[in-house]
Amino acid sequence: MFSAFLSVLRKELLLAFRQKTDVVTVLFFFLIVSSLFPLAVGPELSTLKIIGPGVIWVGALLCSLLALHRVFESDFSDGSLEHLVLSGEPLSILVIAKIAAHWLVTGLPVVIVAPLIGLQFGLPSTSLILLVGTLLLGTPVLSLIGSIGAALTLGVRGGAALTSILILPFYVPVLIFGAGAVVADLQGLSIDGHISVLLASLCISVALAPLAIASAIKIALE
Amino acid sequence: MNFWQYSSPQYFYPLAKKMAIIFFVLACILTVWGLYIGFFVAPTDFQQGESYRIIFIHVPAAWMSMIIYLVMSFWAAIGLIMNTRLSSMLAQALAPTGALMTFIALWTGAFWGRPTWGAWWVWDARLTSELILLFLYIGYMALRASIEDPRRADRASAILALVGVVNVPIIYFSVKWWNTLHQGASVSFTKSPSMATSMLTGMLVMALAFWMYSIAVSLVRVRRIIRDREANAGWLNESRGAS
Amino acid sequence: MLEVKNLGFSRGRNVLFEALNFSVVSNSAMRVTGSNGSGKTTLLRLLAGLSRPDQGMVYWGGESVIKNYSDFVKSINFIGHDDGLKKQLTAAENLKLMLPLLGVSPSNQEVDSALDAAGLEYVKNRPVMHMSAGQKRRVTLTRLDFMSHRALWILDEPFTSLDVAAISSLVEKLKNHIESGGLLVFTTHQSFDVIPQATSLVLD
Amino acid sequence: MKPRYKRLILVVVALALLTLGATFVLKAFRSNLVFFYTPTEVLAGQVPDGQAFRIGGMVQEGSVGRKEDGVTVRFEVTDTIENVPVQFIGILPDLFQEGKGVVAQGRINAEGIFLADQVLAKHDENYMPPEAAEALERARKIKMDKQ
Repeated sequence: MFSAFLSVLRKELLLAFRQKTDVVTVLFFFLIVSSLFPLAVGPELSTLKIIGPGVIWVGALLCSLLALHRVFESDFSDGSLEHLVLSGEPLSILVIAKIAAHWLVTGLPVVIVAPLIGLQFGLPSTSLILLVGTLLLGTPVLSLIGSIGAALTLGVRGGAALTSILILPFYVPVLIFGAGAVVADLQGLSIDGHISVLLASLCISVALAPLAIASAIKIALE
Repeated sequence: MNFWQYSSPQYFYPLAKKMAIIFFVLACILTVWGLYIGFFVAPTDFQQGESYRIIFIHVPAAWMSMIIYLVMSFWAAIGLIMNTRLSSMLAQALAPTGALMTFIALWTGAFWGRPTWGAWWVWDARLTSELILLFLYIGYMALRASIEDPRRADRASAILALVGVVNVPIIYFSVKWWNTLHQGASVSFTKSPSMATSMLTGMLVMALAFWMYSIAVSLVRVRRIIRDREANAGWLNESRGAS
Repeated sequence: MLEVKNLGFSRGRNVLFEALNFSVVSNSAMRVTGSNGSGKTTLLRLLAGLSRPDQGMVYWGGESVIKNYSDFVKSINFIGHDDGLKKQLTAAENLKLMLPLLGVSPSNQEVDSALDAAGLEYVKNRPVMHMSAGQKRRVTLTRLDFMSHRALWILDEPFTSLDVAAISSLVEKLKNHIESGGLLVFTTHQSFDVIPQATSLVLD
Repeated sequence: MKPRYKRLILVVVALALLTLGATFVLKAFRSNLVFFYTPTEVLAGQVPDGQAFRIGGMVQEGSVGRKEDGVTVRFEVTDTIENVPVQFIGILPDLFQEGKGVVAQGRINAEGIFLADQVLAKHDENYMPPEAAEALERARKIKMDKQ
């Protein structure tokens, strides 16, 4: 079980390494989208400081959405997805390996770049640390929930747009509490509640999302 | 009579027609009765005046929006686990009515909020989670519509519906869990209703009317779905003359 | 023994087959033929437990393949329409990362020599996207060398895109498998009887 | 490892994660994720400094008054323990009444006056005819007089 998990993880990472442009595209998308807001809203730092955490979180959310359709789509069309089922190992474990790899190459870079964009919005250093922290907790949840949508729409026409419709409602709590934590901290409020919600959604989505994804994949393969 | 035979579309199809007619008639009677109580019998409210009367539409619609989602997920799950066609069709038939109820609840809520709270819309937990419910219904219907193979559509949308079930308790309990602008529940299982009797009667009659309407319209819809999906099964052409 | 009892499957309104019954025993092979869209691939996917039948069931050693799936897959070799090769990776990388998932972990030398034996020594370190269809098919078929011990081989169009030499070497491999007690189910468009001892199932 | 054991391990891990998730959910409910703050919280400094927030409570009886300009309204929000003065320019919702619920959005100034941008009336889940409400009110008064 563990060796199968590792071989899936290694394969995904090697593939991402061969296709660096995909990773770079997502990252540039994040940078550009987040930089559009100061241009549109105006350069006033007090305004930017308030909208900053929200903008960065929405940017991270859109990046996650942008990268999602790649999680399973190419594996579905070239037959690799069948191999996951034919391995006889629990599909949900292999699914976690794929999502972990996906998060490492699309989610983690965004988390690392986020403080740079936070500086553009004039966020103080404590907020930047908190921003990285909430993104570290929240972006894996986005990848896990998003993969449910990606698996449900495998091989469906208009899959990418459909995935967004299916998944965005489920992103809302993560967005509210992720960005909310940073804003609350900026206002000198307690953030225990926000962090608890993020941790709870991480635990619950790690436990349940792979099951939903595994059954969605089996349905798509039939 | 074998009760289980009605789990097959073939036997359910004619039964659904008879039931739909009965439920439609009941819905009409109850609506007239409920609206009569609501607008002529129930007194003016001591704090909200006449504007509270929107409660006779708003509360039943909001209840139905959540109940229909639960029922829809239940049938979808049965369809997924037991592989029974009719239950998936029922889930499919319920979704548009659920979306309509959610929409009505949001819309009448806005019209109620403006005169009482002083705002069409606020981003509090009850309102936001009800809005998400509308999006869930839309997502469910969009997923169904874009998958050609009905069997796959049944099962994929069932998974989506089940994932969305977490939202229903959040909506219902949001007014208890958080300090929301939206008031708490007037009717609950644990305490006696905090409403005047005639107001409560009006609301419950309207809720019953909404139930009847939802059942009737879903039955009509399920008949259309059966017609579409079982078009090549011989029994449909035979029974068409009869029903 | 592979047994199919009362198997039925339909796609949408299109009934592919109904009440299908057959069995394949050790030391024997079955060839599934039929026109395009007759359900050959679907049947093979049902045999491999990748799809669930609408009616009936597939049994392996007397047990339903769906029920004991993780045991069942350990005794089959399924090669489908899609080869599961990643076009950005080389043939050797593909095999080295794919095989552990399927339950065997060959060394680098073993992979290299299997690819050499398949006549791919000059292209084995090229990304798969620069290979011809026949070369890709050969890469896929080398999986059989690593998993030859598995009893039931289910191959979908194994001869497609292969040249004469590759076909005869594959036929040799398949015959060896049958003679050493294996079972084989395959589909083919080829009109000639590549495996003469195979019984024939015609879908229409 | 037998498939049965694998499945068992996975189920145990999933259940452990769900339990952990549930404890975090419960923890979240105990902390204050709120739509509005009460006057006590405001005076204790548990609110955003220099930022907009919402304050909620009852309108203090007899506190509502208008300034000379005729549009500026002043009233006090109370949670029966503490009071916070609120100033608002604009039209109040119909249900705004002394002794009833209110939620105001705005920020607090240096003098400790809450400058509201928006005032929302929060009504409760009680619905009754005016006569019944009067009767209740009379009963309450009598009870209080006796005390």
